[in-house]
Amino acid sequence: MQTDKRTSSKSPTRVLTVVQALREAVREEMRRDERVFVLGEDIRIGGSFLFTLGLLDEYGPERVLNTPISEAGFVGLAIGAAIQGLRPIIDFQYGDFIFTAFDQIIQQCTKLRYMSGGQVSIPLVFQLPTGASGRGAQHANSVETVFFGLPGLKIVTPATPYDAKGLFKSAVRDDNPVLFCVHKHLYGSKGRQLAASSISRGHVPDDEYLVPLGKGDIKKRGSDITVVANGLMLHRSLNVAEALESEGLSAEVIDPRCLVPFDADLVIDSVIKTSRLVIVEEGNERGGWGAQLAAEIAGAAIGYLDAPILRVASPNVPIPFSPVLENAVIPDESRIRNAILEVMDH
Amino acid sequence: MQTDKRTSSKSPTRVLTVVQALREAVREEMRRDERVFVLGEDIRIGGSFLFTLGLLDEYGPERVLNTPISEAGFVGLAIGAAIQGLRPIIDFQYGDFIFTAFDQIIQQCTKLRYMSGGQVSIPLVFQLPTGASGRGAQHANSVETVFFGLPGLKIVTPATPYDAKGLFKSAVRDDNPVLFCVHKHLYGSKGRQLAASSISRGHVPDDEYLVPLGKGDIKKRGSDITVVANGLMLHRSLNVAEALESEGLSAEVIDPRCLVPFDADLVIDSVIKTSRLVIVEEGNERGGWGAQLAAEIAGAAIGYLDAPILRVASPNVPIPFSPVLENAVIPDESRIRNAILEVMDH
Amino acid sequence: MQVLNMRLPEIPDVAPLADYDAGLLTETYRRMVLIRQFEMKVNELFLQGIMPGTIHLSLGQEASVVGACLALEADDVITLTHRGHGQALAKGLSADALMAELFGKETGCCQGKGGSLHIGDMSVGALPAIAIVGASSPIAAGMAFAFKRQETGQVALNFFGEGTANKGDWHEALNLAAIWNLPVIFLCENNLYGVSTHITEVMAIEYVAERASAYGMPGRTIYGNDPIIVYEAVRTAANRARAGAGPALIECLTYRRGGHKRDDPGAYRPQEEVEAWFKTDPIPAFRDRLLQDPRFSTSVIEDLEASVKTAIDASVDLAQASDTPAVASALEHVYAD
Amino acid sequence: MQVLNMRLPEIPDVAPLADYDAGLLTETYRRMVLIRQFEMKVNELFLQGIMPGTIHLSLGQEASVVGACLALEADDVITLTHRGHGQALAKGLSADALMAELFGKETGCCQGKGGSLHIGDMSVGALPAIAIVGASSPIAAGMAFAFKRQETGQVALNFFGEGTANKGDWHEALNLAAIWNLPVIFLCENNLYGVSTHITEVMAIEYVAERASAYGMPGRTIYGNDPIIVYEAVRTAANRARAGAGPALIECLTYRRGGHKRDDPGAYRPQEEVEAWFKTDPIPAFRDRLLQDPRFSTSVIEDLEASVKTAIDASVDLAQASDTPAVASALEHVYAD
Ligand SMILES: Cc1ncc(C[n+]2csc(CCOP(=O)(O)OP(=O)(O)O)c2C)c(N)n1
Ligand SMILES: Cc1ncc(C[n+]2csc(CCOP(=O)(O)OP(=O)(O)O)c2C)c(N)n1
Ligand SMILES: [Mg+2]
Ligand SMILES: [Mg+2]
Repeated sequence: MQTDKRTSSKSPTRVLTVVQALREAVREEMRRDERVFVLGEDIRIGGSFLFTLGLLDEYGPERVLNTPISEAGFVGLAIGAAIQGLRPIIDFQYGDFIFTAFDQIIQQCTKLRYMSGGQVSIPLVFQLPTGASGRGAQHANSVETVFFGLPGLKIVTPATPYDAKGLFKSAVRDDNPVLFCVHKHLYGSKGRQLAASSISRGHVPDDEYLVPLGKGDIKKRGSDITVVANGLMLHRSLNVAEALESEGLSAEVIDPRCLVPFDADLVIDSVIKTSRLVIVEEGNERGGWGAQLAAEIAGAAIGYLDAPILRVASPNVPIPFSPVLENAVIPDESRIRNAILEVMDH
Repeated sequence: MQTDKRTSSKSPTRVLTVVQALREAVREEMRRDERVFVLGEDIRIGGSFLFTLGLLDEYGPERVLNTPISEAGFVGLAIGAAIQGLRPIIDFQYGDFIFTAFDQIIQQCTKLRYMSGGQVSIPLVFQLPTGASGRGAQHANSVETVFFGLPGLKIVTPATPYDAKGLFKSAVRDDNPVLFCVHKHLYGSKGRQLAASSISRGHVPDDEYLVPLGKGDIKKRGSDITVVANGLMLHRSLNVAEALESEGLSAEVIDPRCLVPFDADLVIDSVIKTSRLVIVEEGNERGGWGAQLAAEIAGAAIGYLDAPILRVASPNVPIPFSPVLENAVIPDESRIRNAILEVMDH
Repeated sequence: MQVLNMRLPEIPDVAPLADYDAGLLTETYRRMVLIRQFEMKVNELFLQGIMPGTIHLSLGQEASVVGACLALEADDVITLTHRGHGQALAKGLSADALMAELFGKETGCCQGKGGSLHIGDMSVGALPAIAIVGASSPIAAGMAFAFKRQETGQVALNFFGEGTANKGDWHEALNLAAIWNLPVIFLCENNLYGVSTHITEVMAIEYVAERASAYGMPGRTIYGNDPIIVYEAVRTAANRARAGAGPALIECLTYRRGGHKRDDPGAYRPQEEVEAWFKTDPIPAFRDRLLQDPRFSTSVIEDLEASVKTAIDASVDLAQASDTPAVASALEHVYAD
Repeated sequence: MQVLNMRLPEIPDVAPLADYDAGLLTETYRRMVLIRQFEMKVNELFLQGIMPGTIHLSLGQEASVVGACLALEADDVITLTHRGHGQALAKGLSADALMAELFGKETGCCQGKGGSLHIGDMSVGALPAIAIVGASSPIAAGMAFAFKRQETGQVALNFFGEGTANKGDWHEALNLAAIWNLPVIFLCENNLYGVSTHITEVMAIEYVAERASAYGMPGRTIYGNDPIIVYEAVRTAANRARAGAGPALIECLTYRRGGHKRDDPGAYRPQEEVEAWFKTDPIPAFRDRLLQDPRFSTSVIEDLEASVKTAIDASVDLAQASDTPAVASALEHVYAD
C-alpha cells in the first residue's frame, strides 16, 4: 500500500510516523517564532499521543505548560493570550474533552473577531486526537464532525506524515483558530510508546516545507468513480481502491485534508470526469461533512452524476466498547468496497 | 396567510400564541404527572419568553426551581434526577447558553443509556429559544443545527401554536432527551410582555391532543415543487408559496416539525411527485439539517429529480447585530422566492 | 423556599478628598455623569422605539466601574459584561462610537456588527464585550498571561456580576490565575441580583469574595458606591499584580437602579431594599463630597454636567446621521487573512 | 517552575477494631482484597495482550473506596470515575459481570457496550461510570435531588480525584448541592496526581477540602488508607445528609501503586514519596490490624484470600467463555421506546 506522499522537492526524505512528523513541525515553528507556546494536560511528559515528547527539554517550562484539568479555563486563557499577541497551541489528551470547553469555541473563539468588526485575531491551534480506538463511547467522538458547521474555524484532518507536518506548520502560521484533528490510530504511538503501524508511516522531506490549508489532494488517480475520504478512512479507501484496480475498476481517491475550508472544486472536477461519487467518513452518517459535500454536489454538479451519491459512515449511534461492536460500527473495507460496487452497478 | 393548523377533532378552538399554547402544554403535563418539574434561570417570574409565567403559583417552589447561573451544573443535575425517576423540563433563557453545558449533553445525556446497555433512561426536555432576533451573534445561534448530528437526542422545531402544544406534550411523555427549539420570533412575547405577532398566533383545540414526534406535516399542498422549511422559515416559505400560487406556480410546503427523527419519507413522496426540491433553514448553510436532507435525497431519490436541489440558508458567518446586516444574512422571502424560481427554471 | 435576606447597604466612613488630585476627582465625576446621562438617553431612545436591539443598563453602578477603570493605566485591559456601557465609558471608549454601535451604524466601535452586548475598543483597552456569563474570566486571565510572558507590565481586569461566580468558567479562571500568578483583577459588581434572582437563593455563603481563599488568592468585599474606595482597592491590587504578586478578587457592593434589562420593572425587589439602596446613589453622593472640597464650586460642576449633556446629544445626532453598514460587510471579518 | 512539595503520608492513630462488628470488618477486608486481586489479574491479562481497551488501576486506593461504600446502604447510589473498578467492586458489583465487561462480552454488566471506562450496575447502586472528569458531580447531585424530592432517604456519593476539583462542572455541582441542601457526599480520592501532574502544580491551596467553605458546605481531609477512618467519616456525612442537613465534602489522602494507566510507569513521582506511601499500603496494614484482634486468625484470613482468588479465576474463565455481543446490538439502546 502506498499511502505516503513523496514531495515534489528535491530534498531527500526519511520515513517518519505521523507523530514524529508533527513533533518536527511544532519544534520548527517554536524555533522560528518565540510567540508560539504549547499548553495542555501532562504535556511535560509528552502528552497522551507523544506529540510534546522532548519539548520541555528544548523550550523550557515557560513555553511548555502543564495545565490543571480545566478545559474551558485554558481554552479561554489561550484565546486571551492569542488576542494579546501570543500564538498558543493547545494539546488535548483526547479531542473528546474539548466539549467541556465548547462555549469558549463556538461563542468566543469563533465570534470575537467578527463581533468586534475585525479588532482582534485569534491564532490558536488545537491538537486533537479524534475517532474511535477501543476505549468506549466517551473517547470515540469524531470531533471534526461536531465542529464542522461553525463559521470562523478551520478544520484539518491529515492522514499521512507528509501532510501532517506541512499542514501543522501552516496551521501555526495561520491567524485563525484551527482544529487539527488526527485520528488516534494514525499517530504511531501506543500509550507512552512509539509503535508505528504501517498506516502511520510515510516519507517526509528533510527540507522544510508547508502544505497550504484548504487544498485537497488526489491520493490515487482514477477514471471510473470518485471516492472522497479522510483520516483513517482514507487508508481504508485506498486499500479498497488498490484492490479494485487489479479487478479492472479505476477509482480516484481524494483526501480533502481540510474540512474547512473544503476543496470542493477538486471533487467537482473529479466527479465531472467520473460521474460517480462515494464519500467515506468515520463520523455518524447524520450531519457530517459527507452530507454537506453530497448536498453541494446535488446542488452544483447534479447534472454530471450517473448514479446516486453514496455515503459510507458510522450509523447514528454512540461508539460501543466491545471490539466486535466497534468494528461493526466504524466503516471497514468491505462496506467501502460494497458502496463503490453498488454505485458502479447503477 | 394561513399558518395555523386546525385540528381534525370536533373540539372547538381558540386562537393562542405559541407561548400560550406551550404554557397550556406544560401545565397539563404537570397536572397529569407529578414527576414532572421545571428548572431554569428566573423561571419563577416567568422566564425570558414567558414560558413559565404563572407556574410557580400553580405548582409551588418544589416543582418550579430558580437555578443559579450554572448551566452545566443544572443540566447534569436534571440528568441525574431523570435517571432516578423524575421528569425534568429545563427552561433556557436563550438556547444559546446551552453550549456551556455541551459536554453534559453530547457525552452524558445522549450516551449513558447506550454505554450502560440500556440500564438507564433520561426523560428530559430542553425548552430552547433559538435563532436570530436582533441581539447580536452570541444570542442568535440556530441551536438545533449544532445538535443535529448527535445520536440519542430528539430535536423538535415547531412553527405553530397547534404543533407547539401537541409536540411539547409528546416531548414530556417521551423517555428520551428532547431539544425543543422554538424560534425567538415565534413565542409571541416581547420581553416581559405578551405581544403576539401574526406568525405566533393560531388555532388550538380546547380538548387535549398530542402531536407525535417524528411526523412531518404538509402545510400547503402543491404539485410543481417541494419546499421543506421549519420554524420561522416555514412562515416565510408559506408566504412565498401563497404568493406564487396566484402566479400559477403550485408549491408543496412541508414542515418537518422534528429534525430528529426526521420524516424523510414525507419529503421523498413529495419529491417523487414534484421532481423539484428547495430546502429552507435559518442556520448556516454548512452542515445543517438541510445538507443532510439534500444528501439523503441525492442518495435515495436522485432519479426522481429534474433539477439541482437548492438550499436557502444563512451564509457561513456569525450573525451580525445591525438590523440591516442581520436581515441580509437570515433568509428572507425574496431569497426563498428566487431559489424556487431558479429550480423551476431548470 | 426563598427567604430574602435583605442586605441593606452600610456606608463606610470615607477618607477626605483633599488627598486626591483635582484632575482625578474631576475625571471621576465626569465619567460617572457621562455614564448616567448616556444611559438615561439610551433608555429614552429605546422607549421611543428608535434604538434597536436589547440593552442592560448599569445605572446606579457608576462608582464601581469608574473607580476601577481610573485605577488602571491606559494600556491596561478590561473585559466587559452584558452590562457594559458603563464599563466601556469608564475605560475611555468614545461616547460617539458607543452610541453609533448601539444604533448598528458603520461608525460604531464594532462597525455595527457587535451591538450593545459586544461593544468594545481595543485601542482604549476594552476587549469587545462577552455576553455569555463567566466566559470572559478565562479570557481575561489569558490576556494577563500574555502580559506576564511579554513582560509588558500591563494588568487585565475582569468585570463580572455576583451571579457569575456560580459558573464553571469563572472557577477555572480563578484557579489558573492563582497557580500561574497572573496579573489579573477579578472585579465583581455585586448588585445582589442576577436578573430576578437574589444572591441568597443561589449561594450559601454571604460574599463572593469568600471564594477567593478556595484558590489561594486575596479577596476583599468593599462598598461599591463610592468611587474612591473602589479606586484604592483596585490600585492596590494592580500594584500588587504588576509587582508579580498575582491576582486578586475584589467585590464591590452596589445596586441597579432599574431592572435587569430595559423591559424588566424589577418588581421582584422588596421595597425596603430598593429604598435603602437608592439613597446611596453614587452620583449625588460624590457630587456632595466634591462640593465640600474648596477646589470645587457648583458652577464648575454644573458646567461639567452641561458639557456632558451636550456631548451626548451630539453623539445621538452623529449616530443617527451615520450610514448603516454596507450589506457586503456581513461577510467580512469571519477569518483573518 | 514546578517545585514538588512532597506530601508524605502521616498515619493517624486509629481506634481499636474491637468496637466494630466482625462481619463488617471481614467484609471490609474481603472487598479490599477482591479489588487488589481483581486488578492484579486484570493487569496481568492486559500485559499478556488478552484484554482489550484501556484500564486505569486503583491499586493502593482500596481502603478509601471500600470504607466509603460500606458506610452506605445498599440502595444508596455512587458515581464512578475512570478509575472505577475498585469503586464498583466496593459497592457490590459482581466480579463476574465486571470481568466480562472488560472483555467486551455480552455477559458484561453493560452487555459489552461500556468497557472499563463505563462499568456500572444500577441494581447495586453503581451508576455506569463517567470518564469525563468532573461531569459526574452534577449528575450525582441530581440523583440526590430526586431522592430528596421523593423522600426515599437515599444518599448519592460522588467519587472524584483531586485533579477533578479544578473542573467547572464540579464547582457548579457543589454549589447546587449546597443551596438545595441535597443528600450527596462528594468524596475525593486525593492520590496527589492527576496523570503526571502533582496537586501543587495545579492548586495554590493545600487541600481540596478547603474549597468546601466556598460553598457553605462542611469539608474534611482524612487519611484515606485506613478503611475504618473513611467509613466513619462517610457514615457521619451520610447520616447528616439523610437527616436533611445537606451535602459534605470528604477528602481521602491516598496513593496509586502504579501509574495513571496501564502504560504509564509513573516515573514522574519522586522516589522518596513513592517509598513513603508504599509503606502505607492499606491491605497489609489492615490485615495486621485484623490479626491483632482476637476474633481473626491467620487461617481465617488466608481462607478468605484464597476464596477471593478462586472467584476471580472463575470470573476470568467465565468472561473468556462468554459470547461477544451480537453485532445487531450495536444499534440498540440509543433511544428508549
Ligand atoms: C451562560 C449564561 N447563562 C445565562 C445568561 C443570561 N443572563 C444574562 S445576564 C444574567 C444575570 C447575570 O447576573 P450577574 O452576574 O449578577 O450580573 P448583573 O446582570 O447583575 O450585572 C443572565 C442569567 C447568559 N448571558 N449566559
Ligand atoms: C474533562 C477531561 N479532561 C481530561 C481527561 C483525561 N483524564 C482522565 S483521568 C485524568 C486525571 C484525573 O485526575 P484525578 O481527578 O486526580 O483522578 P485520578 O486519575 O488521580 O484518580 C485526566 C486528565 C478527562 N477524562 N476528562
Ligand atoms: Mg448581579
Ligand atoms: Mg488524582
